[in-house]
Amino acid sequence: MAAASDNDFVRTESPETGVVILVPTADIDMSRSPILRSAIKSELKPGLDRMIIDLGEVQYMDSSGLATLVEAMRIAKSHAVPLHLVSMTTKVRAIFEIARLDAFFSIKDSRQEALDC
Amino acid sequence: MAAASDNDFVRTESPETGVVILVPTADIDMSRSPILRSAIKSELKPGLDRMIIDLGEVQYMDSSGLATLVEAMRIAKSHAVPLHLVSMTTKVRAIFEIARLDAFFSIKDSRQEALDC
Amino acid sequence: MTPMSRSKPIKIELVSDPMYLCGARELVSSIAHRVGFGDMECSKIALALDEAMCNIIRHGYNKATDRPIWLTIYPQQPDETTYGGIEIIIEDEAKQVDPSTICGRDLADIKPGGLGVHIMREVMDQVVFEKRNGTGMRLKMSKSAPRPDEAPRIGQRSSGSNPAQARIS
Amino acid sequence: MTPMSRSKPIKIELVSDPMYLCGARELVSSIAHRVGFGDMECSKIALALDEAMCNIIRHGYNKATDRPIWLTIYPQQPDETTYGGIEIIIEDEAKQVDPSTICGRDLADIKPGGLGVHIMREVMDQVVFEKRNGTGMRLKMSKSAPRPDEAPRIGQRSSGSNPAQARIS
Ligand SMILES: Nc1ncnc2c1ncn2[C@@H]1O[C@H](COP(=O)(O)OP(=O)(O)O)[C@@H](O)[C@H]1O
Ligand SMILES: Nc1ncnc2c1ncn2[C@@H]1O[C@H](COP(=O)(O)OP(=O)(O)O)[C@@H](O)[C@H]1O
Repeated sequence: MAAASDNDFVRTESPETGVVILVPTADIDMSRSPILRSAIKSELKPGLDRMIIDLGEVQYMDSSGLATLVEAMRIAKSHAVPLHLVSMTTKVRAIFEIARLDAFFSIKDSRQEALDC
Repeated sequence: MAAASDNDFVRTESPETGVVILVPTADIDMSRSPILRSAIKSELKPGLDRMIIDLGEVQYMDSSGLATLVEAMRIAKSHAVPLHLVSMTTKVRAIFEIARLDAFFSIKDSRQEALDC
Repeated sequence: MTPMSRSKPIKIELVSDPMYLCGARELVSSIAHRVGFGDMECSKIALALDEAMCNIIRHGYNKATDRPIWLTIYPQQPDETTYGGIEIIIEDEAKQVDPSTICGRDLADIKPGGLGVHIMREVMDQVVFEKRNGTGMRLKMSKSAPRPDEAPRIGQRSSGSNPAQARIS
Repeated sequence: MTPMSRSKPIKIELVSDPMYLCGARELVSSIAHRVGFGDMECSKIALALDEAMCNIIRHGYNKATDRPIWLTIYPQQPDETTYGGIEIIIEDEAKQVDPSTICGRDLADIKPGGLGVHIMREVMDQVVFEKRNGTGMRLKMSKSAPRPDEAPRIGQRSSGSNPAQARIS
């Protein structure tokens, strides 16, 4: 029930060269968005083949999280790096729908689907 | 982040005849202990081979939860039904230790260990 | 929501630090759960509260983390004559702004930010900003819970978007 | 804990309904986290609060769910001269009892119940019950956070039970 410690809030994985998967491990709100933002900024570089943000462990996100992801999408586009959001829980998907952002992002059901596309 | 609905708070499984596994799916506090208590009372009957309470999804328990489990252990003993607690998270185990109840119960690491013993 | 059928309010005085958002969300979410909202709705109500508090911290207090915020939550248990529901009042001592200037951006123009007020209005039935007497702002938000075990309210019958509401007991 | 280095308190007025336990736990847990306690300690502090509230509901108010409980939480940020820490004050309007009668059972005599007060005393550094002026009880609980990055306090050096405390910077 206690929040995951902020230090290990975002896990970084690289299943193959050129692919980075970021895994936020708790609620993304105004107190944690800056941590996600800096993880994205340090990993999302020109030349990366693909970035995947795995939201499977996130039960809650507010508009600061959405803003962080919108910004990530813009950086990804400017660097021509495909960015996919995967494994969204139903509650988090509902927030994307309220904000009419579900069409703006590439949202995939699973990591595999994002790796294959 | 919202609490799991109270209706499905305790899942009941029976992997083989004579074995009942109860799986509480959220924090066990004064507001939910009565639900666990009635699930135990309706399943823990003489003639059962084994009851397992799987605490793997429980991140938090207070003394009302401990009291419910102490009562369950007494009923199990009176019916000569082996009762095992399995898959405790570290936080829940700490609560058993504070209450000096870790030796009173049969605590196993996994369901399999409880089925084999 | 008639004042008569309100339960006692829960009052919280906290400071404008984002570290308290989670605790505030959990509290309002457990209250919403109890008055009859489903998990998804509870999560959305917590979101509306979170957005309101974030706006106070960011716009009202310019990110100072030690200024007061007061929450008052009125749970309304369902009874024979009313749906259950929840009313949330959020007050601050921050700068006063004309309520009509508090509005979100055009959703079609996608950019970071500008979503909070939209989210609040989308999630809650009622969202009213006003200046407090003297200093600070007050925000009232309320939402009625559906009663899936009863006939739907007139006008919702044909929407068909909620199968639970279409069931007639 | 010196009053000078206390941050502003968080105050909550709620009612004696077990549905609020979870929100209260989350709130105190996020505050404890922020002032320097680790995840396990935060969970134990939340447990102490939960046990205190349960006792008020059960013994003080005889399970009535609509009576007031006031929580005041003082977070104490660590600084050069002090450890961080937390102080929690819980007040009610319930029946007054002699504080010396509030104690747990012998832990060797295992039976359901009788654990709450033990848990509070085991988890917190200080647990003090007192009668309020007029009506109701007041419980003060406090706990200092360890500072793993500094020399341990005199007298804890040789305990060896906490490896973090044994490290000397
Ligand atoms: N509590 C508040 N105090 C003052 N201004 C506010 C407040 N809440 C919202 N606003 C104004 O309304 C605008 C829209 O808010 P919002 O939709 O949450 O988007 P954002 O906060 O990302 O700008 C803000 O930019 C701000 O000008
Ligand atoms: N808030 C309270 N008001 C009155 N009596 C209390 C209160 N808290 C505890 N007590 C007394 O102290 C005893 C021990 O409490 P506790 O250790 O929590 O065990 P339990 O609540 O299971 O009896 C209680 O049985 C009760 O007599």
